[in-house]
Amino acid sequence: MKSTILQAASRYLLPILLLFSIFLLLRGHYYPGGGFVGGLVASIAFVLHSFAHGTDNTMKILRYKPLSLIPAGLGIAALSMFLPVLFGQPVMTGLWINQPLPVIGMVGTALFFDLGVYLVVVGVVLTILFTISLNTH
Amino acid sequence: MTDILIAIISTIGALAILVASIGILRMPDFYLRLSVTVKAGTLGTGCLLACAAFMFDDVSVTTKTISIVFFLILTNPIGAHLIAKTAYHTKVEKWKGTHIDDLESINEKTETEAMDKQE
Amino acid sequence: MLLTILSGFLASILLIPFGRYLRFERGGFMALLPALLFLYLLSYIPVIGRGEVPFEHYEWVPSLAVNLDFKMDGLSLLFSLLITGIGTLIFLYAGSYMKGQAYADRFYGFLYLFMASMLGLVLSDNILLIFIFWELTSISSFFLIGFNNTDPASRKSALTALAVTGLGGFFLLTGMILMGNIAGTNSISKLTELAAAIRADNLYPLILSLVVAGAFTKSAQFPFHFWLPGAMKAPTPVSAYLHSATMVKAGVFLLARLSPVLGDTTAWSYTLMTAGGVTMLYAAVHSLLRTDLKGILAYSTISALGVLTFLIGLGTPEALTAAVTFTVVHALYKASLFLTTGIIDHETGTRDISGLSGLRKVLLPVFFAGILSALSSAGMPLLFGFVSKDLIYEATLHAEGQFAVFFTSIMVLTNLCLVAAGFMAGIRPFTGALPPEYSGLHLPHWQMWVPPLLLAICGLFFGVLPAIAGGSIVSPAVNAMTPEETEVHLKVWHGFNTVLALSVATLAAGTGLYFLNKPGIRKLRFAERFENLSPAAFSGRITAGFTRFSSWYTNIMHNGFLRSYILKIIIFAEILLAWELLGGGPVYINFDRLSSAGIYEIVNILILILAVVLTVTTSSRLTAVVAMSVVGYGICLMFVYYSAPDLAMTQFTIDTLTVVLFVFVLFNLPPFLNVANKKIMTRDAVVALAFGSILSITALKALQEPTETTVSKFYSDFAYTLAKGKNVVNVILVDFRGFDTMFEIVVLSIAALGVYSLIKLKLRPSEKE
Amino acid sequence: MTDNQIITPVIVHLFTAILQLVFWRKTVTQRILSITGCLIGFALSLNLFTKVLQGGILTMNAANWQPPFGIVFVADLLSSTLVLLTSVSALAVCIFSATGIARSRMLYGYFPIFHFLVMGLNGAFLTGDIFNQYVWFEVIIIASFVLLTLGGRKAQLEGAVKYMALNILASTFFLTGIALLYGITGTLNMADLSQKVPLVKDQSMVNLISVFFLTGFGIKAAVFPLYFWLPSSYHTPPSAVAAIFGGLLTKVGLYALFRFFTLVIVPDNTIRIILMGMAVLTILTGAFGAIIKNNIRRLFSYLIVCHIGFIIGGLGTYSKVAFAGAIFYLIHDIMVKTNMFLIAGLIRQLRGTMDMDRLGGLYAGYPKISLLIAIVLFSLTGVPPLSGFWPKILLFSAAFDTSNYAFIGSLVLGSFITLYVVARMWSKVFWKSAPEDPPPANNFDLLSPLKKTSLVLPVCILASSSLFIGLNAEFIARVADTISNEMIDTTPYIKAVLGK
Amino acid sequence: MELLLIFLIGILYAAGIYLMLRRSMVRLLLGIMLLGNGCNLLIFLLGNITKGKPPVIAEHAKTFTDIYADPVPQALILTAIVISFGLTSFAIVLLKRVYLLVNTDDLDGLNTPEEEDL
Amino acid sequence: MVRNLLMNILLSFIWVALTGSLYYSNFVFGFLAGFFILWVMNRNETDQRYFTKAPKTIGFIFYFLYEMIMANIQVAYDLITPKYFFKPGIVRYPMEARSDIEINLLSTIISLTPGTLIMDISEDKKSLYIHVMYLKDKDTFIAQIRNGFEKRLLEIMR
Amino acid sequence: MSLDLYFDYIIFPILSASVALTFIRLLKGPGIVDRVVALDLIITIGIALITVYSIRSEEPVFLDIAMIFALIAFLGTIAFAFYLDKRERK
Ligand code: NA
Ligand code: NA
Repeated sequence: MKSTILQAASRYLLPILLLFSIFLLLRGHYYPGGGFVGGLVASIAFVLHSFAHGTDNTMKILRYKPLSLIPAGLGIAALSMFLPVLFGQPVMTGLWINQPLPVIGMVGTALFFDLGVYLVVVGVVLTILFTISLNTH
Repeated sequence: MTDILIAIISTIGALAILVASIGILRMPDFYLRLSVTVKAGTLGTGCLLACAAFMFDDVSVTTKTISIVFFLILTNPIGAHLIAKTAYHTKVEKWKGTHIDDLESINEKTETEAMDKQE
Repeated sequence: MLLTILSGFLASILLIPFGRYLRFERGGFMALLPALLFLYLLSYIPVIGRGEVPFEHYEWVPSLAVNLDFKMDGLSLLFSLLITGIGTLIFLYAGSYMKGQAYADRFYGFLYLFMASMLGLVLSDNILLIFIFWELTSISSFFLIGFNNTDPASRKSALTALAVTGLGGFFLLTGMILMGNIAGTNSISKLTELAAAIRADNLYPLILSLVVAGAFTKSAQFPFHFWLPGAMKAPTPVSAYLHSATMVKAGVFLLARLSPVLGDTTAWSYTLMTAGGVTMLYAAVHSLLRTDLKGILAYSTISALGVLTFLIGLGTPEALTAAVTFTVVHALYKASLFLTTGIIDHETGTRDISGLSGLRKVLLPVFFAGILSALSSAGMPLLFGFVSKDLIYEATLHAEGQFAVFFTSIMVLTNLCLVAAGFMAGIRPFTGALPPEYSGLHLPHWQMWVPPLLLAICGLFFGVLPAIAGGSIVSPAVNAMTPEETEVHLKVWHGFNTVLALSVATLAAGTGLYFLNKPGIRKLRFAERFENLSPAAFSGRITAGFTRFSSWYTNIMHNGFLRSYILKIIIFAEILLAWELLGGGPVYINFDRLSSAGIYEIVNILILILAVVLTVTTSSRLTAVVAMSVVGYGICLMFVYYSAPDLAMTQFTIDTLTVVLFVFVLFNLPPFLNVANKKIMTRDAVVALAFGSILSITALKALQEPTETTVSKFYSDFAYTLAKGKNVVNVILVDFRGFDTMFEIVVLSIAALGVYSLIKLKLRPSEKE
Repeated sequence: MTDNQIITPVIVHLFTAILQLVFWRKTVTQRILSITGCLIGFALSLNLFTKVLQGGILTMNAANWQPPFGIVFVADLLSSTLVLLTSVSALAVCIFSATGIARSRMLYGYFPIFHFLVMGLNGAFLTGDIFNQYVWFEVIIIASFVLLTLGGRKAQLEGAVKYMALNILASTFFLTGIALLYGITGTLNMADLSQKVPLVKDQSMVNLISVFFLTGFGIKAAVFPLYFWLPSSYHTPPSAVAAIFGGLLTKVGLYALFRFFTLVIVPDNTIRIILMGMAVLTILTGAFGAIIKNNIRRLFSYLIVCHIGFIIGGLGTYSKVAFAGAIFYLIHDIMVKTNMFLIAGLIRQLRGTMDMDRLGGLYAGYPKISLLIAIVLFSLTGVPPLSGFWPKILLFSAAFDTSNYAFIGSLVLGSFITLYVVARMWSKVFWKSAPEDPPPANNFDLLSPLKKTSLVLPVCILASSSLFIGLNAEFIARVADTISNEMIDTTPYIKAVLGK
Repeated sequence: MELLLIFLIGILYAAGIYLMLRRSMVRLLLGIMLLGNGCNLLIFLLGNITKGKPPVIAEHAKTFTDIYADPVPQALILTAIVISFGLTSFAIVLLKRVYLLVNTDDLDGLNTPEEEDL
Repeated sequence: MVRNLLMNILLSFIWVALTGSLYYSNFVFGFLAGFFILWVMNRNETDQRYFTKAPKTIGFIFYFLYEMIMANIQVAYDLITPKYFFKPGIVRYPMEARSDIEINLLSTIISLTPGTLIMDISEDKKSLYIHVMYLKDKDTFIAQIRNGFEKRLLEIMR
Repeated sequence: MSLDLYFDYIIFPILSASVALTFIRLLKGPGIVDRVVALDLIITIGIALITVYSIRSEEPVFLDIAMIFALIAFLGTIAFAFYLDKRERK
């Protein structure tokens, strides 16, 4: 289904939604948000794009298969979970950089963990939806 | 002063929403319902968001409300447009009072073209 | 003793898998091991004679009171000598009998396995250890009966034998464990000391019936006897060894072994004597109706086992002496008869006695073996059988009061049939005219005819000099069973008395019966007419009925309809919950703990409920999806109202995505199935609403419980100070309970992979697994 | 005291799976990774097991938060034993999969999901937090869904729908129970719950909650009348998958039942009686089903159900001896049931079918493999002195101690029918001559020696484990005894977790 | 308010179960989703609901100064929601695949007779 | 033009930073002040678009709000009273807007006004099909849009 | 009359009534598009409710939820439109 209006709108909605998703991701530790919602919003951005332009075109923007985001995200999350072991701490213990960074605030393994969650969620949602839409239409 | 302003704006907003809901219930056909609801809804919500901005009197909240309104304005018409278009394509009935339909002729034309092509 | 047993196991473990690398023509050398063991065991005779009871103890599973306790008393010695002695001859015989057979190596392996298990069984002093070996004999028997595994009848017989003895085995196990539990020990020696307590226990009848059931199945007592004739499908050495001389006697052995523990009660005597009496008579009559040599022998074996059971049940020292003697006698002549039968079968290719005659002309030594054994079985004086028959009659005649006559008469009847049966098996094939087709027969390899002849000669030897057997073997064995010292003197001649008269009468009448009884197809038919009433047919009907019931039950329960499964599960939970609710007393509501409701909440909940109802009732799939989204969004608003912004966000996005997903998937689905059956719908509605109500009440009860907030307070207090976050929910998710989150994204990932494979993976036809 | 090595059996499978996702569609790499991962996992869990056996309960406070505030992982003897058995099964199955699984399935993520499943199992055994256990259960469920449907044959999907619906129902019961439990105690840590549950004012609430857990775990453990998903689905996936299912999936439910009803809530009489009734009926149901099935895997499925009854009966009897018996049986059962399905797969490789009527002649054709299989079959039937025999002594004893004759009767019947159907199967599959029109055989004989080994070696591994269990029954009995002690007296567990 | 919520939860469970007892696969799915929602609400309810006080620590504070909603049930529900999303999406796709094979929405069509086994 | 906008925003932030109070009124004041300064500074530049368009934009927003409220009132009145006064119809409206962004803005605005709804865009992106609630006369309506929203919009955009 | 009371007794009831009315349309249909539009309006009113609730409870945090609503609610509508269109074409 082609709609010029939707196509045009998705062109600026995509960056807005992506920006918004990063915003949600980064602020999760302080305000409502976090990796899940962030990831969901990001994937919705791409889903919207695929509605407007077709999944093939969205895949081109993504460049990599969304499936590959899953190991990436899992890896980041797992590593940030596992990193404390190298410092002799139990798995999952929070490690923090002492000084807060501007905008982001305190940076620690929790943030990387959330980033992993974010990537996995994007990978998962897009894999599911795009696989369906590419193989049934 | 602010309180009165807020009271007025919020009343407008709430009433607009009420209008929208009455509209969706009372309007005789789908297009008319859609026509009323999306805008009245957006207006009402916008007003209430404005109230929130006044109420909290905080840049972060104001930017938030502005962006919400912005998003609403951005997205609601698109949804409305798409569903209207679909409804038309799926031949959802128009009210009997609908007296002009420029789209009908266009669609018929494309349909016959498509049929020609098939043949 | 351990080594004695282990050697056999070792040999079998090596032979079964690796035997085929051991190329040999005749397996006669296999007899070396049993022979050595026999000789070694002979060395125990003087030891036992001195009244010593050698004992060995090795720890195995002390926690379960299963230890390798072995005891060599008279009974064990008797049986172990039989096992190894007859075993030697059987192996020798089999070496030729199985010549050229494929898998003969495996055959020896199983035979060794059997021999070792049997030795273990008779040497054990631990009831559970006995059971272990008991089961191993069943298993090895299974493999041996089914050795000709391409023959359906053979397989069926093996299965029947295993089923019957296996079932008995489980009864036995149960009885053994119960006995061990009551006494607090599994050692037979200790159990004997505690015998009085065991017999006095309330559970004694149960123990008795379980143990006896086990013994009866193994020893083919009526009504469990029917597997034994079928077991004759096994190669003849097996029939001779397992199903006449040794394994079937395991049950008898067990009864003998446990008679000091469980015996000497009316229940014990009645059970054993009834079963034994019925068995011996029933089987003896049956043996006359058979035409198949092995069939005759099988039924006469059953009958003999009945005699043994009967005698053990009788339980007097005389009866036990008779039993022990008869065990040896029977082992000797029955093994011999089986082996001669095997030779006949091997040479002529048939076992049907109606077609066999005059074979003495070609198989003379075999004839000698046959006639000697048959006469021994008939109780001809100067043969060992005579001695035992004397003892048996003596025992029955000395039974208490009015029973003596009754017991003696059934015993005479039985014996009379057995005489005839023995003659049919041991004499008939050899007498008369030789059919021309058998005139070219040759005597088989000496390894085949020497063993039966040797066994028969043994019978002659002990018949002439019974005191040798009596002093060295029978007496210690009897003494192992009786608490008091019993003097046993086996004599050829007791003088003229009732017993002698009975013996002679039996022999004469039996001989007469032999000449009168012409087994033929007509008699077989006659016997078959009663087949419907036989335990075999009965068990067949039970099996069939059981299978039908199983089939019916399984199909009712697991009927393929998901909704019926769910219904069963829900009803199950409902009944339990309702039960617990009713038991929990009245539910009260503490209104102080409840919060007020604003109009927007009430409206929200009402809409939610209506949306749920719409989801349930709508006949349009799309409407259901829309209604479902309303439910989701409504819940989302609840989350907002009750201070859960993160939840609201997530619920909302996920709900929206679910709609997208549904829409992606739905559009080429078939129409919504609407099968309306008012009755079923009402039933389901009642079940569902009942569950909902129960759940609501449960939730209400839970709400009354004061809230414990230590954990959530900890999170809230330290979210910022220790975990450096202010959104406590997020801090919980990525830190306090980060593990949940880590693996929930794994769940998501797997789901995505699953969807990917579900849609894209198409197996090639060649890919089966 | 917090010890990272508790979690290593979980982590190693997680990283293996992630690595395999990185090497998506590289089947050779995946196979190597899988076997390496399983070997390391085995070594780690063996290490954990010995540590726990010698030194007692170990705990790890995830993220360094004191229990009951953080998620705690606890390795007591029960969990470390199960983790060890899981590793053995996993190792065997992954070696078998290297040849036994179609390449297409590998291309679509068979191995990573397999490792996720094993990870989930280990996690479920090790966690000391009830909600975290829910998460592990979900990992297990979704991984098993995917493995069950992987390949998308009709039978697979049919089984999967039922499997899915009933398992989700089970999760719902579980989660409802957690909600109620949190509602009345405010905690999720099992040790903490153990202390707080007795303090609940309205004890009838506790009984109600236990029903939810009973139903939820009961479905997963496949007990009567909640077992339906099992015979609906176990005969459908590839045998390697069925092996891990048959060996471990229901066992996780059993584990949860044991853990929950010994540590968290001590069941009231009603629940015990119900458990006992369920046990008896489970045994009978399994036995009845097994008698009429002609397909090897359907037969095995019902045997699984039957033997679950044995174990549940041990729980229902609720005595130290009964626990020991049940745990011993559980240990034996994991090894044997995994192997049974591998054997089914092997037979399938040899003859291309699992229908007993169309099978035959294996004894003549593959004597050594047949004898190997015979050992397993005898272990299954509990022929002494193989592994299945010993626990029965304990179970019978325990049943006699409580005068539970229904249980004894069903144990006898169940054991007997197991023996019978297995012997019948032996007769039909191995003894009987191959039928005239054999189904097109998979070309086992054409496989390379390496591939043949990879199909037979796992059966050997598991068979020798069974032999080990049978012949070292004393060792296992001691382990089972220690575990049953842990169950009867939970103070060491609580002390190890909460430090008080 | 709690009473209303309890009522709603009961309805959600009842509706979920009722739908799962139907023959249609789509209804089965909807039932599962309703049950999931009911379960989440139950967790929420039993964590003691608090109005208008999200568990977010104020800008300049280090801990809560006011009452706040219990964050634990929220975290649990979040996990549960995400998990059920994973399961649901897989189930939805499974439903589609099943349809492609058997061409019906009818669960009763999912009983291949035993002879057609693998 | 963009440079000026950015500059203006920057100035308002500086103002906020200087005063140290982060309330929106302060920001708005900073913005106005910045606008004034920029306007003063740029009086001699050739590109004056920013300074005409900024007020026009604000004017447009108010115009839009006014229209929206009026239209809403009209609909509301119609709804509350039992009788319907509307005469719906679908009209083809030939646009002057050409670029995607212009079309989008126009259609959004038309959509947001009660009584009008974009049904479709022609393939050549030259005309809109608008569903109109109170369609007394087609040409009047087209003229109304052309001289109202579209003209004002294009003034700002171009 | 304070603003709080005004919200409680005027604004909230109006909004609630609106949701209820809209929901009636959703129940009635008749077409699926009507339901979709009703759903869309319900979400919009939801945003309004959240806004008012945020004002009432003095928690700007809730506005974040409204923001997400505003941004992605229309995706559902688009999906339905997409679906109906696809179905029509078939
Ligand atoms: Na979050
Ligand atoms: Na952390």
